[in-house]
Amino acid sequence: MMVKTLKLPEMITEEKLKDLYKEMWLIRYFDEKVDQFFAKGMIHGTTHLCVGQEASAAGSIAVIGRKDKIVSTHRGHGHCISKEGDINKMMAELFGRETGYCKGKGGSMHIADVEKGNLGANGIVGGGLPLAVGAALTSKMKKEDYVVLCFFGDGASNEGSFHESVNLAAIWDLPVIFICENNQYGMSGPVKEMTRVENIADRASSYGIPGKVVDGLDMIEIMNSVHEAVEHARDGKGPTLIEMKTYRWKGHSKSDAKKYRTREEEKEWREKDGIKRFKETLIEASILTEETAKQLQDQAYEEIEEAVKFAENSPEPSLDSLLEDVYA
Amino acid sequence: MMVKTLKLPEMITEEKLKDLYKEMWLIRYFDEKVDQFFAKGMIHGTTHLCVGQEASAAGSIAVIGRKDKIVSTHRGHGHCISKEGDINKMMAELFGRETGYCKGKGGSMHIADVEKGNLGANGIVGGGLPLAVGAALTSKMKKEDYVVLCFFGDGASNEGSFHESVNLAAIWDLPVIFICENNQYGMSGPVKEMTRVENIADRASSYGIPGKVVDGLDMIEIMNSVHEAVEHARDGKGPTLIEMKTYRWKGHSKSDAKKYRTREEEKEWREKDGIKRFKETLIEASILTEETAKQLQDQAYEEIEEAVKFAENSPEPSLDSLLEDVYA
Amino acid sequence: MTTRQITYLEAVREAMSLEMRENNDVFILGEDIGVYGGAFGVTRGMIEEFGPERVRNTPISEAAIAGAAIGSALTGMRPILELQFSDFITIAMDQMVNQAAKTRYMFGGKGKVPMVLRTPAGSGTGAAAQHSQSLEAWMAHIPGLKVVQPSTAYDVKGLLKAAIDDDNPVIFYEHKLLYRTTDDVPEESYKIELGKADIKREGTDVTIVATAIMVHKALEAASELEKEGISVEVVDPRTIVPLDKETIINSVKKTGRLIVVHEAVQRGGFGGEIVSVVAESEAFDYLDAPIKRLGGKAVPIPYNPTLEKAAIPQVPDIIEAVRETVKNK
Amino acid sequence: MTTRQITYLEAVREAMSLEMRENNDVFILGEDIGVYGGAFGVTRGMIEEFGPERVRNTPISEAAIAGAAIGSALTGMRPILELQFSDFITIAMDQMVNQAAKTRYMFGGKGKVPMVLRTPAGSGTGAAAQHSQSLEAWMAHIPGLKVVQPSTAYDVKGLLKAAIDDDNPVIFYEHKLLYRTTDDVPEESYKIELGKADIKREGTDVTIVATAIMVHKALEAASELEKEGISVEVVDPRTIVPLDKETIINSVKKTGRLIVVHEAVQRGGFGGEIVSVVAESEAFDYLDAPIKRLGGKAVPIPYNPTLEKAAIPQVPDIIEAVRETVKNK
Ligand SMILES: Cc1ncc(C[n+]2csc(CCOP(=O)(O)OP(=O)(O)O)c2C)c(N)n1
Ligand SMILES: Cc1ncc(C[n+]2csc(CCOP(=O)(O)OP(=O)(O)O)c2C)c(N)n1
Ligand SMILES: [Mg+2]
Ligand SMILES: [Mg+2]
Repeated sequence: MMVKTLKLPEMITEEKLKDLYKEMWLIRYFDEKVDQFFAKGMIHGTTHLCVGQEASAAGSIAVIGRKDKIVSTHRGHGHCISKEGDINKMMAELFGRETGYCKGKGGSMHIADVEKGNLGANGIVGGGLPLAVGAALTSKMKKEDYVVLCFFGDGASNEGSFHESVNLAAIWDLPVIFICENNQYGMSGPVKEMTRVENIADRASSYGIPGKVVDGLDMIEIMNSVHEAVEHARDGKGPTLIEMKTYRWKGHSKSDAKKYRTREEEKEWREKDGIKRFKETLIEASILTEETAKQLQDQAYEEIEEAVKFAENSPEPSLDSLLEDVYA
Repeated sequence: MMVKTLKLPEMITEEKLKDLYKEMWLIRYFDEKVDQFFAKGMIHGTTHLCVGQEASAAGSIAVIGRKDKIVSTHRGHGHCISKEGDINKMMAELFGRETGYCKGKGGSMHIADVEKGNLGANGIVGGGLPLAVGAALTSKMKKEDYVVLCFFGDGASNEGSFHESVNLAAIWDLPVIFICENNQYGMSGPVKEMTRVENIADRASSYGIPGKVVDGLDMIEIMNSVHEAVEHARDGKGPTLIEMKTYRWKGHSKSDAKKYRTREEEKEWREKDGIKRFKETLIEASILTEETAKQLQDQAYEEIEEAVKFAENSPEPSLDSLLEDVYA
Repeated sequence: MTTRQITYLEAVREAMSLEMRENNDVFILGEDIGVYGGAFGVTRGMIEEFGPERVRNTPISEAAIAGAAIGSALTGMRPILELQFSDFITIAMDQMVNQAAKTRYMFGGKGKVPMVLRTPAGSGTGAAAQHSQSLEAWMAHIPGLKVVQPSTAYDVKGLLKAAIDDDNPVIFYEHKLLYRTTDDVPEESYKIELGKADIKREGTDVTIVATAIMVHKALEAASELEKEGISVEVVDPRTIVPLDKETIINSVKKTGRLIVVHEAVQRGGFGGEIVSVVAESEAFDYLDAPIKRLGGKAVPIPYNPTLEKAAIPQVPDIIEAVRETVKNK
Repeated sequence: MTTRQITYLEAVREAMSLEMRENNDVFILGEDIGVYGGAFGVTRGMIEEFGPERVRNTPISEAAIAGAAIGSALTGMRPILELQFSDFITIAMDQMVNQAAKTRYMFGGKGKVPMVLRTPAGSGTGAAAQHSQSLEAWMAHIPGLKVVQPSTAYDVKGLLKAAIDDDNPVIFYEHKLLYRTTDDVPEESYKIELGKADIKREGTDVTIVATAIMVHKALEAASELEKEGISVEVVDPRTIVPLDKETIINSVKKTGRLIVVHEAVQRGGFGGEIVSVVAESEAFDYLDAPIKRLGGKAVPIPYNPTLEKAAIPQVPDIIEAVRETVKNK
């Protein structure tokens, strides 16, 4: 059913909106779970949680299709889930199991689902942008007509790779949408101290492409803006730079005393919770009721619990696998 | 004597204007000479000539002082000469002699004069920008109050190092003036195809700093613009990005059929010759006469001839020197 | 097969052109490779045949163009990236090392990156410290990359085809001073498997393992030494990753003596790997003299031509090293 | 001298703080080194003491911050650059290799670049392929750079002072898993000359040259092997450039056997250099067994902790290698 009361891209049906609501909870519960496991020392390594940032992942990816691709970041669980990621494989990967996305070799920072068009998280800040350009180049050269959503952070926008990549995509009119998830900080560096510009999106003018600032907690605005950029790209007009103002609720990674920000600031942002807001919008538009909302949220919780069981019951990789997969 | 009829920064006296006129000829004759030697195979390696671009070097450096510094490029003979470079040592370096700036170890792309504040040409496109930021950081931290003029090309403005460096200088309010000598091409890549922006200077907005487009063949405009940027920097307000529209008359380097541009275009630009224009301005302002102009030009020619003699009569470096100077 | 003499440079171009005619997924990107023909003229004429979509002039953005190659390879193309000078890998290092080389492994065996990074290496042109390096040892240290160093036009053509056909990122080093050298090269397409050394000259007294331009210097030295009755075997690994250990070890077992020669700085160069492979092998027991390496001096490449030559091994150095190695023969 | 037990991490901080108190030209720059205290907490508390001018938080711009360090060094400062993970040198490579290392030589002996790039290296934290590498061999290959790999808190403090005092660019590798290890360290400032190896344990049957964390694994192996009556000498070069060849060669002449152990990937690792230095030296004639290297497997570092450990040499591997080497003793 098409959505009447909300101005939305055509492909966003009422069913899709409900799915998205659940998806946002999947993302949140996934990362909450991961947080607990890390705290308990049950997961090895490090991780970067996107609790609080669910909207930019879910809303952006909602408006692209199966053949379209995404390039993700170190804070990539949400992107992966939204790009039809398999939460069992994701959780298993975090547990380092053979059934994980990367057979336990990659961990949080390297989860990818090439078949589904997720070209992977990336441990290198800014490392994904050049790859997104390449993927978009294939689309153009092979006339495959897919677009690439390239996610990166505010911190990444100060890497040289950002500059080179956006410029290259611009001059070649490539179908990439550069999506800066500006959560106000790098690891600890506040975006306000790390650049002199008001908005990262203002940098679009350096490349002669459109730039947009979007409320990264407003699903409706996100979907419409990304959709517009996608259409622009499909028309052969090249990239758009979209900045989504958002916030990460948790620390940067495993251990973070969050000394670089105040508890008040955290509270303010938490109150703007994108999931809550989306729920209110959907209820107002009579797409959800409190009850169905609760059901979807509970389903999400259940699925994450299942994923944990799947992961826990999965085997460790064999030692032999160490030497495999280096070369194709 | 102060210059009355021309609006110019205070330190630009009539004497200085005459010196500058001669300096422009020094640059041109130097590079014309080098061109001949290369053509004859008398100089080894490669070189990048700035014939046609004299004004941006001479005009920019005219408005800074002895304690101020410059960072140059592969097309750096002009910058070096303008920063009180010793043409004997320069020519000797090109001949690979022991008396050269680098004792014959550097060649054209590595001429530097650290004592005079020339932190060196650079063989890496975009390689100098981060160094300029560092030099400016010293100025700020040690309160040495010098500014750094950082030259680079239009092509270099697509390197990641450009982006990172300008941003870093901006957020730290460092006294660097980024001067893009836009001569319309990289090696062969036309700036119009390599970016979608009209002016490289427009990129200043990505860093929250002033950007200016300057006629790179107009000495008066160059001096005034750079002077203003220098004052801005000395006031602790940080960097400026200045773009000078100019043109290289010769090919990119030793061998270049110049297939990427038309002879008509070359002719048009040659007609806008910055030296000729400066002469006309100075004659109009009664600072030069045709006669004194001719004298200065001839003196420049003589000095270059002397430099050639110096170079030719200089000894080759000893073989022992090969292993010296790696570590301090 | 019809063969004719063509240059090393022409062999590069021919190999690329043949593949591009065969396979639409193959394309080239790089700085000034269009009408300019590339800094060394390797791609001259190619944009005329293949057009600007398949011979893509890029901005001076080494990180992005490397990434563009990798990303396009990961999604189905087979790009050839021309990096103008091999020294500029310093700017594309993250993309090549942290992305291209590791993607497949990190993804648990999914995805592949079939690309070739072609780049001119070496000194001898007077381009000084930032344009004359031989940095192949860096790349050889990275699991996931393959590294090729052809020494003749014949090898270029066959190895470049193999590199383009390979499903992994391959670094293909072209030596600037070899571009103008000629060789008998078949007109048809052919392939030389990566990982097969070539014995460029057989001999019995000493094995010289030499790479790239040093193969030619070693051969020259060998001809000289023949007059003194010293029989030198010259082994050209052709690819250092994969390395044909077997051919090297067998040669040393035969001759009992080993000299490794490369242009790259000796300290930390790939020569150490070759020495170690032999010292760790059964060939150790056959060694009749200490192994020797000849590599570049521990200096940046200087500009002055005399110093520039002195910075890397030359024929007389090789001759002397051989004489010393065989002195108690 | 008053000594007390402090950690390797504290030794880094203490060495920096002492120098910064002494010399206003010394300052630190890097990502998140301010209130956050750096990714590993090394600079924790320093911004409080020295202020944000001398403990400079930077944007995530590795090329520019490396260049800023170099440029400031060239003009009179003595910067310490904290690179958050040593893998990110891939982004600062041009600045370190083509600029910092070569400036003085290219300029004909003018200018100097007194800077230290400190960076955590190595695997063992589960951070996977892009955050666990040991790339010191790259840097050791470049004339103009010095390369330090301390293994104990005591060495850290003395070597870091030497590095800060040095007028050349020094790459100072800190091993992540050693940060929490403790050692007796004097309170006062002291200096350990770069280029002096340390015999961490004397022995007579076999020499193990080990670097960084492998020093500890070699010592553990040595204790085990002592029980079997095998006497192991453990040499810690501490700095690989300059390399104390003499100490290594003398040790091998004494024991007649050599094993080189490092965490970095064996193929193309610095172990090849050490092997070659010995194989080319007079120690060659003293060798009673083939030399052995133990290095990382030719794979990117995997995430799973069991695989991660298996990717690099462990104590049992060293024990086994020693047993094999001495078997015909
Ligand atoms: C090249 C590089 N530099 C530094 C890091 C360490 N690091 C990991 S995430 C991060 C912060 C990134 O900030 P941002 O891009 O804003 O993303 P966010 O973490 O806020 O999502 C840093 C500094 C890295 N992984 N890669
Ligand atoms: C990193 C790097 N990439 C490529 C080159 C080869 N190269 C030397 S000069 C040049 C063109 C530079 O263009 P621009 O910055 O506009 O300066 P111009 O030569 O026009 O003065 C190129 C591509 C290089 N030296 N360094
Ligand atoms: Mg952020
Ligand atoms: Mg230009």
